[in-house]
Amino acid sequence: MPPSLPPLYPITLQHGLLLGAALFSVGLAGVLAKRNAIVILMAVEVMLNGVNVTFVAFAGYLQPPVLTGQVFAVFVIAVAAAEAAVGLAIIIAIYRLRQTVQVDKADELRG
Amino acid sequence: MSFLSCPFPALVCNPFGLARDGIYGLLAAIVPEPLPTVALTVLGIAMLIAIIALTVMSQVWVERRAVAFLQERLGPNRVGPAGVLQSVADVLKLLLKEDLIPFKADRATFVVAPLVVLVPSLSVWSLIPWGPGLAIADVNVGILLVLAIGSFTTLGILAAGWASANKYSLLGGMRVAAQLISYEVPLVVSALVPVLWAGTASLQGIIESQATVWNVFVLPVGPIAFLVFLIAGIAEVNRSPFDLPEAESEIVAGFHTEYSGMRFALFFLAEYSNSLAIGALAAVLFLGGWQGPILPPYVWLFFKAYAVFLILVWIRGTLPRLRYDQLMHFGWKVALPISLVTLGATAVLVSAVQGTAA
Amino acid sequence: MVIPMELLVAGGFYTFAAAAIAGAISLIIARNVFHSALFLTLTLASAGGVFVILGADFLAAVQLLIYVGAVMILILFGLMLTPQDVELPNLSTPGQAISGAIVAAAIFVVSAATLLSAQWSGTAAEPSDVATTEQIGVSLFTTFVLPFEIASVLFLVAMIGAIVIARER
Amino acid sequence: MTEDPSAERARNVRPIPMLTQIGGRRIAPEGAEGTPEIPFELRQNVMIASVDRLVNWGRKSSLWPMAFGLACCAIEMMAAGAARFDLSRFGAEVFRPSPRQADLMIVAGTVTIKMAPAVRRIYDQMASPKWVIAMGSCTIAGGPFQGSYSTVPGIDNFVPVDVHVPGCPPRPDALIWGIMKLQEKIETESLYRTNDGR
Repeated sequence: MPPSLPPLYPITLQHGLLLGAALFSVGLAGVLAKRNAIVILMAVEVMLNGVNVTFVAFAGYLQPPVLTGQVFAVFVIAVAAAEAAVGLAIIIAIYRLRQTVQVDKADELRG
Repeated sequence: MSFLSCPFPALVCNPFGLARDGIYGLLAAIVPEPLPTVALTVLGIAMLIAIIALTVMSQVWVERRAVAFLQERLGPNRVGPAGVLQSVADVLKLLLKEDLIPFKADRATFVVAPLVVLVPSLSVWSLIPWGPGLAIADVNVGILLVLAIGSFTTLGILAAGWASANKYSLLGGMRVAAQLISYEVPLVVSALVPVLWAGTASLQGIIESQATVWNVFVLPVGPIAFLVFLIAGIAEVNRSPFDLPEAESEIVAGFHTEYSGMRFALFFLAEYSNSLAIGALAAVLFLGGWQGPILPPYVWLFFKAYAVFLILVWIRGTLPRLRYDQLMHFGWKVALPISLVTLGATAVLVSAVQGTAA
Repeated sequence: MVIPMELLVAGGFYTFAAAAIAGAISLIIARNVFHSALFLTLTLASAGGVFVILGADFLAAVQLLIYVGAVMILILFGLMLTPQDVELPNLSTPGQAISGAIVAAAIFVVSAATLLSAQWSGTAAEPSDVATTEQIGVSLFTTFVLPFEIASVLFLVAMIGAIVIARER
Repeated sequence: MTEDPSAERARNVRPIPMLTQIGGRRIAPEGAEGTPEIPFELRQNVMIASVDRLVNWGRKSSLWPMAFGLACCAIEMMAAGAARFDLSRFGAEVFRPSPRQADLMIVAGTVTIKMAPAVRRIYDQMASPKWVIAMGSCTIAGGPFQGSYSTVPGIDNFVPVDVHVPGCPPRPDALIWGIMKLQEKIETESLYRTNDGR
């Protein structure tokens, strides 16, 4: 049975989930297709945002209202900030070492 | 909508109330329900922008006269009585000046960047309450949203510095980024002190919690938090002595080196609007907001915001510019620990007060 | 005739959602890394707007404050510290790019099909409209106090780690 | 009818030849050569006159100078901005570090041959409308260094100067006089015809 698309309005849970999935997939495409480490980091942020949208959608539509989803989104944002800091530090260290931020140039550990 | 501390008829407390009701009645007769509300909101925003633009023009004149006074000069006094039309002349001239876009510049970013700076600095005003119930939007995370919108400015400045394809612009943009990251943290942390005190993050709630005593007089944390907020606020709006991003003795004009004419005027407008917004925010958080005797509330808020702006002008006319490492040192090693300790002390105080009350 | 409020809400949702997805796609397509970063800002800010519509106003403010105010600035900073080769193609080899797009599209189709066909029980017709700040604060310090502490320690570790890694030797 | 004092100024404006052809193709009708005669009364009555007056008022009241001091005259320029003489009375104390935002280049001091390209470059980087004041004898004609191997004999060799302020160095009040002269000159400009031919 093919899934039926939700009507345009009112906005329901499915709309939020679809947006989350779309953001996640676009971010994933970016991670897989780009070679610049900083852009990959940005695409990861987009993926995390897709996850956040999903969390928030669940928290918003759950009956009776429970805010667990939003609390988790707060944690995701916090971890994303930490990840960006460490990731950029690593990228800068790599740049100092090899004068490039292209990920396929940093392949010394490959056998 | 309650007019708690306003001793006047509602018309004086909320001068737009009557007009608002009239326009609303008119519109509601013609168009269906959400549209009149939307139209009124748009109208309110337009009026607010006009008021802010006029205020900025007055600020420029006041600043030039005040700095002249501090330096024992006269200041602009040739156009209009005491030079009050000086800003009008400036605006007229800047409007008609040639609009240069450097050949190597990134055109789209170069054009968009001033707007990215200006739009948030104007949107902040939609959240600031001018009186009881007199705000375009009263959200319950008001203070967080104001600070969040304010941080967009950094992005615009960074983009402007990068898009200009000029070494000095880029350096200015980098300085803005480093400076704002350093001072955003003390700003937010010291702004949380009144939030703890009021038990709400809504700007109206914070103002109403100061009905008996202003937060700045709540000893011992109030004055310290206010001071940290003010210093971090000056750094946030890049005004002297923290105007390193546009330090002309080092990096020409910083991020707006390549901007001429109206685009430069937009940066100018945003900077002054931000200065007044920091004043209004300081008034809301620490100086009782629109509360005050005799005069209507919006006059009080305007007075307080302008008074804080005058303090900023005074500091600008008094202190020399800081060196870059001094700025960083102060932000991370002085302002941040002080604001954190203040926040902790406030938390302890609040729980002690609540404990005795319960 | 009365325009229902849901239509305005829906209009807001679609505007923000379209902006978010357009920003994310432009992020990948853009040749210039700086443009990618600006598009990422668009995506993040639009996601903040979606949060508001889904009834998470506190989270929207946090999203703007942390992502736009801190993470984006950090990324742009990193961008400027590592001069980019404009000449080099930013995309991977065509094969890798195409296969990446196919994988992403497949994941999107599968997850969309799943979430559309699933029967969601116990969900409301519209997002709950309660003040969230206080509840989030309370649950952070009661139910989720352990994750909260772990996150704090993670922050500390990340901060020290970033300083150690990026420090000039 | 009494003569308006600005009429004399308006008549003295250097006429700019009318643009009659572009790339060899005539765009103006036969016989339309040179500046068309506009009667004085008409100049006062058509709308562009009042727009011109407003625009010129804005431009002359807000002359932001380039911070561009080359030698000892710069000290006098600084004095002009300081407490005793106070350039800010004319709205001209906003010394802009970037040429993009400046309206007025005060070339204060000896211009050497090595510096000349920089002066010209700064002038080119300024946004129109722009004006130049040559301050001091060196800038005007080489001054005491005239004829030396290294000094430019007057900057009007490579930038169009609007006002010359003589003196070695000129006192701050002389510079302020120069700025007031420039303000008078700006008053005679028009949106469709500026004094520097643009």
